[in-house]
Amino acid sequence: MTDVTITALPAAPLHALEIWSNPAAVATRFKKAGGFALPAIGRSDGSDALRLIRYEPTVWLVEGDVSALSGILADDGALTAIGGSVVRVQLSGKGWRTLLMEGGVFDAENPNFASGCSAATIIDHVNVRLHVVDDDTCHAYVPLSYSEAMIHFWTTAALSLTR
Amino acid sequence: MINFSFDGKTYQAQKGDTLAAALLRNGIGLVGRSFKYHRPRGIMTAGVEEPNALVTVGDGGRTEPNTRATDVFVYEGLVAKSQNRWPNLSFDIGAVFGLAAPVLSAGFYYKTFFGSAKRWMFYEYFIRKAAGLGNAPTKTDPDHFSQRAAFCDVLVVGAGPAGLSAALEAAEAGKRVILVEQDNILGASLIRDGQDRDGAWVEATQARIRAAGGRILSRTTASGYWEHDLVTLTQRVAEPGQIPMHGVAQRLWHVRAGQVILATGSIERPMAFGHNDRPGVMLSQAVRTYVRRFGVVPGKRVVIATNNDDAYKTAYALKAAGAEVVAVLDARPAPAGTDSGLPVYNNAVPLSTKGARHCLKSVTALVHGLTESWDADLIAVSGGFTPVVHLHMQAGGTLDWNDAAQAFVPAASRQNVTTIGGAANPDPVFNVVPVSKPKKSFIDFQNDVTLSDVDLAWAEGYRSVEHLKRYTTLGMATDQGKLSNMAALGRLAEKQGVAIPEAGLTTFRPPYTPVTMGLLAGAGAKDAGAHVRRLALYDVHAAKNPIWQPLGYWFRPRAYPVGSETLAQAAMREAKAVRSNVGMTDVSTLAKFEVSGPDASAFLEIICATTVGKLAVGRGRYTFMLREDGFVFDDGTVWRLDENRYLLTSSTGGADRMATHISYVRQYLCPHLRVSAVNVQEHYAGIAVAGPQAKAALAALIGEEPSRHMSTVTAMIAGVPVIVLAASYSGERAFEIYVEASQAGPVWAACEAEVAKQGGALYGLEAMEFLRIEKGHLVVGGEVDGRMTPHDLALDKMLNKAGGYVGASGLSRPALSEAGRRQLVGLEAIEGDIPEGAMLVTGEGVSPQGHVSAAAFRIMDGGSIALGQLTDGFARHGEELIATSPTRGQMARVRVVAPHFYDTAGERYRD
Amino acid sequence: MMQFTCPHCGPRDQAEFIYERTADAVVSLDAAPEEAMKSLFTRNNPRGVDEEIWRHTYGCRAWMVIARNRVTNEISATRAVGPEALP
Amino acid sequence: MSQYSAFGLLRGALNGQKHWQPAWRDPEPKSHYDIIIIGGGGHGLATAYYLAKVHGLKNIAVLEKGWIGGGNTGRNTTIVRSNYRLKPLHDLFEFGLKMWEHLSDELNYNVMFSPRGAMFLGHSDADMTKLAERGDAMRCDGIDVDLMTRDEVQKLEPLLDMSRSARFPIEGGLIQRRGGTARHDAVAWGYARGADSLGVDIIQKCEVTGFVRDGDAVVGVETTRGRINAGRVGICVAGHSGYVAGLAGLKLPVESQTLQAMVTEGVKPMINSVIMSQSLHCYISQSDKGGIVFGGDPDNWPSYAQRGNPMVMERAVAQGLALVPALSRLRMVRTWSGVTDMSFDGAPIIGETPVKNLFLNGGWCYGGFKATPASGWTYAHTLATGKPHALNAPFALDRFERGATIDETGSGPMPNSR
Repeated sequence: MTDVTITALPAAPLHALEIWSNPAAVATRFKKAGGFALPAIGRSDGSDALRLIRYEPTVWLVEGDVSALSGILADDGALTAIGGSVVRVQLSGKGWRTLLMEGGVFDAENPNFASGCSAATIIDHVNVRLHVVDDDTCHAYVPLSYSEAMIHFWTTAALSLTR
Repeated sequence: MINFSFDGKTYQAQKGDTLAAALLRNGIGLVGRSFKYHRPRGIMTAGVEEPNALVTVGDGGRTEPNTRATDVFVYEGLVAKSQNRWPNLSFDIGAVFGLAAPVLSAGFYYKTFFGSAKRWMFYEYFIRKAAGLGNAPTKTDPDHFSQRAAFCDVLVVGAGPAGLSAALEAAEAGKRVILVEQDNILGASLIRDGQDRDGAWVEATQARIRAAGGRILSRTTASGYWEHDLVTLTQRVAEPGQIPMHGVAQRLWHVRAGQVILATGSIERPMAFGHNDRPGVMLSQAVRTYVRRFGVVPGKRVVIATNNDDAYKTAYALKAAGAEVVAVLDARPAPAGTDSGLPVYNNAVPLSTKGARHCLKSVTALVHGLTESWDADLIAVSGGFTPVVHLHMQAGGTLDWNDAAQAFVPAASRQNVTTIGGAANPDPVFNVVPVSKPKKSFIDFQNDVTLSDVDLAWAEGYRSVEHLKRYTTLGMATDQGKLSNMAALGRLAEKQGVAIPEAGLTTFRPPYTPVTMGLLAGAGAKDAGAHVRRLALYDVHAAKNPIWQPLGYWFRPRAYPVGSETLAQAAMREAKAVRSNVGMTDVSTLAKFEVSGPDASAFLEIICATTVGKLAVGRGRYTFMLREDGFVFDDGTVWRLDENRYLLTSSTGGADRMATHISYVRQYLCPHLRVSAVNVQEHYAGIAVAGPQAKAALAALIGEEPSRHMSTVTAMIAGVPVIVLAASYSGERAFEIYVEASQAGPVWAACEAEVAKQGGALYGLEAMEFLRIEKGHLVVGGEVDGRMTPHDLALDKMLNKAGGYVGASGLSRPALSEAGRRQLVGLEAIEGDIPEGAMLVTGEGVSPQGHVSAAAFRIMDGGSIALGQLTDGFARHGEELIATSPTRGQMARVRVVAPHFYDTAGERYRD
Repeated sequence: MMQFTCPHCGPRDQAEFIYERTADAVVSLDAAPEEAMKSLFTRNNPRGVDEEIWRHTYGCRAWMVIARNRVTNEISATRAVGPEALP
Repeated sequence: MSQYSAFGLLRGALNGQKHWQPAWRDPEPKSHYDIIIIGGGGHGLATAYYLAKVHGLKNIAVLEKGWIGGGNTGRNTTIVRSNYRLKPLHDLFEFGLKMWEHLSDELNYNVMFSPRGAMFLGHSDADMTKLAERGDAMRCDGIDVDLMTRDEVQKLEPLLDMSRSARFPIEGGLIQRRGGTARHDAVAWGYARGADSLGVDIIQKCEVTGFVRDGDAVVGVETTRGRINAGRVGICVAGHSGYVAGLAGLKLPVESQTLQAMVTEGVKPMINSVIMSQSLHCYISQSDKGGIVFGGDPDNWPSYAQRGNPMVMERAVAQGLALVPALSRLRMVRTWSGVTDMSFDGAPIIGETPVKNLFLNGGWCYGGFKATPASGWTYAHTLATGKPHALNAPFALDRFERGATIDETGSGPMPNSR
């Protein structure tokens, strides 16, 4: 019946990159150094080595090696490690969109919410950040302390998914 | 054939039968008893408006009382029981209330049962036993209830001809469409009226809607229309009492729609006449539904009473099915068009019925002013049509009066909702003023409200429609007034001598039909919607089988008993280990914020009421925060990790509040500051190591000389980078070790091994509480209760003299520095143990002057001590008081002292 | 349950937002004490439109000012607040 | 006024109950009253009743924009109790609770006050200590209340989930046995009938649209039925206090928020007391008709919409079901919402305003119903004498600027953080 598999991914370094001044200048410096632009809100960009996902107006979630970023930020922003706060949960299979509607309020069934899109929302009372990897995969960034409850919720809900 | 049981007897139903259809098929006329007078009742309708045929369906934890027999589809093994009767449905002792009806008029209970409250409770006991309908289950519900969100461009409610067409059009125009239908099949009036005889059109339309990407939800009721075009749908995945296939009994949909189209049709109205409530009195369209859809003919000799054309269709359907239509009582003065071949009487209205408990025997009517009677076993009634405007009104819409139809129809709405089909254009009717005996003319069938009850309410001054409803209980039954509201309004208008629209209208609120509580709770029923927050080191603790303690949504180890130790014994052993040797504990849940940027100091001096910027790099200090009204609301420590980088800690319980406060100040009040304040509460797991041997233990762990008290260094433990804060809550030399949560396991293990090597122990929250009370440290939620100023807590000397912090203005209000305030004190027992939470009094019968906020025992020396709040307490050191807890029968004589019982000079922190 | 149009995220369900206070209740850090207490302790509380501060707590965490009619819940304007941000 | 009694009902059985008089008159407003009370809810009607009964005033009017008892009096969960931690609160509510015990006789109108016990559940040792602290504070001030063990709680309410593995396990409770519920509409109607019989004019469908000023004093009101002069005017419109006070140019420490409640279909008796919780914000009782009455948190954002909200409702139901799982298959049949005056310390505001002759009674948050008799009694004293009553003195409007707030939960000035 179900077409979604729920897997907790191993811990990975994650950082919050915040820009507090001269955002345009930082963006220019970043593009020059990194080869891609700082993604817009609700979007991600980069590669497996360095991916930026934007959920907030002035903060990017950075996955990967941040060693080059401090120089780019200079005095206009800072990096803060947050990887310990988050459990990355992979939802794979065609059913991930339907699964995310369970206990949710965000339109994950919207076809425009596609690969490279991101959104933060609340699911079953828990603040969850979503990142669409591809048509069959969505990553959810779940607060560590709620990850157990969230995985349990999704596992239970997946059993009863019907159209 | 499908087997089901009713009141213990097994019957057979046809596939597709509702329970009502199946009961009628088996010739069962008496199905329930009314609420107040226990009058025998049968099946009146074929829909969700059914007021009479309420049964309890299912058993065990799936028992659903008050289920409308018209709104449950029979499945194999369905168990139904009648309710509100004793000893049985046919012979119900409660029917004596009917004999007392002349006394039990509307609101009779307001006029009697005087005397003391206890005396009322005596009467009330019997009233409560007689009231209610079914019995609630006592077992736990075994099923799940799902809640799911959906979004669409167009939501169509009702899959009759209008709804189906609208959904098809929208879907084929490329819109995201959801079509909902409360029935288990689509078509609505098409099925009842046999217009789509083989179902071909409905079938084809459904297929086209689906092909165009539309979602069709049958057995789903749009029950609430909320703000901004949010509609809640309740979907019966399994029938009441049925074991669900995938564990989910029902699903609650929260649908956000771009546009809502209501094709909800109308509900047929009964007529008010004498004994219009007995089995055998049915609504005309219901009769037609049973005949056409279910192939059940509910009567052999039928009288039809109508004020409109629609009921003639019922007459033809009955005739075609072989029943005899003995009379069509048409209230309208002139014959309706061509010869119908029916025994039509114009200017004819029903007056009364006769019958037995289970059935109808005859109908009396007034025909052209003369009384006439017919033997009949069924009267099919059509008093007109009430458009289903509930959702439109819930959406904040207004109504217009349609005089031809004698009905309210949808008018404007501030939400994006339109009504189409019969709900917008009800059939014209002829207005009939009831002429029969008001005492036996029921308008609210379930609650037994008659026309004479309305008359009485009017006479007593309960004249607004809301007063009327509340005084008579009209419309308050499980059918929510679907059949009764218009009749009551009509009578009210008649009394007032005005037209119905001037008499008023009650507002419809959700739900349209009753909604199962378990469905509203969803997954939250299991944990109150409050998931437990799990510690990063949960597995490590769980393996030691500690006593757990809730703290906010967290559960933390309270103590780690060894052998047969009690909580108190374990906690005292743990505390002693800290005082005499070394202990370690998990402090991961503390709120933590990393604050960076050139303006970090300035920002923190807004959040904290103490100075921050003067801290040298690598140093930390105690700090506290004020609310804008000047009261202390949290405390913690602040550490300068780098020139432009700080770590701020604050209480666990206040973590979310502090996160919001910091964000508000940062984003709203100080957007110009060059600062980043990141919540790292969960990023870092925290381990505190405390005690005289803590320094040695830490030295062994990090391989270097640990930093001095209130200093911080970074180091490696078990190959993992950590931040070490030399801070103490216990009063001993202590260190808080912070490590990225995902790598906390090995660091904990290394610490635990080292502590064990030193002969130390793990300690939990209980020991921590003992330690901090003895030391006189504050706890948020205890001494810091949101009503204390820095001065009350003796923290005023630490206030930033330069001001500029949140709360400085509030603090300047006069009452915050007047005499007579509660102030922080220490208490030591002279006699007895001090009960936590006890009141501080100067003698018996005197109002308390304070209370005990936290109580403990001196760890090494014994003796009961406590912290408390006492009026003008600073000036009362040495005074003797009583700490009394009358609710627990505990009391202690105490002496007021300074709130520090241990190492007041702070020598234990020094190396 | 309302729907707000977050200036950063677009239309989102109210469940993602938390109400903080009205815009007239903001106590600026440099306000004189009397002025500060007036802001803190008195409200227009109109039976009509007022400006309210909400936070998209479970979304982008940004603060915003929403002009909302307290009777009809009609939202007439939404404005972002906070530090300068890239689009 | 025709006396209500069982005998009267029996007599009515013979005459079709036709002998009853209207419970109150429907008078035209006079041009002048000594005291005008704005708001025909329970509090306003009680105030009028006690002004006439206790203070002997004759020329009083209650002006109601709609129909009496149609505001929060008719939109609450009917709970009556006095178990507050802080002295000014428990003293005021206890004064009221004692009045409830004789209210039906006092008014010759059965308000169905049913002292079935108001019980707060504790879910941890910390909860139990907090409950003991509250209980001790009350007991020391002479108000009876008892701690309950787990077993006692279970005996009183067998359907509570008493398992140790429950998310919010039940460790015990604090019960005020004299607390319970009353029939909300009857309170308004009873006071109205009583006040009317003492000569008070209850004027429905009469909305106040402005105040008539003479210098810095109020001397009357403008209404939809014309100008009415008054010696003193008392606002008593909780939920809309901000709006009405605004007509006099006042800004209050009040934010109006929606509080919703709901009731299930009737079932045979299953809940015996009023169940509340120290950790969860839901309250559960069973009405005489058998419906389970359910309430939760206010919406936590400002609103005059008098409309419910599924999010808040679902949260309250989830909490209730976690406590009483047997409620799962009952059906919620009706919801209602009131507009509450959320004050900035959670306590009511009663007393003078900066405008001469204008008085205020409001800010009841979501706890005003139980105070009806006490509110009316003390407000009548204030309106009659122009001075605070000992019990309402702590609740003066100026306490906010002075800093003398009465903050039961210690959560500060933002109503939404309470």
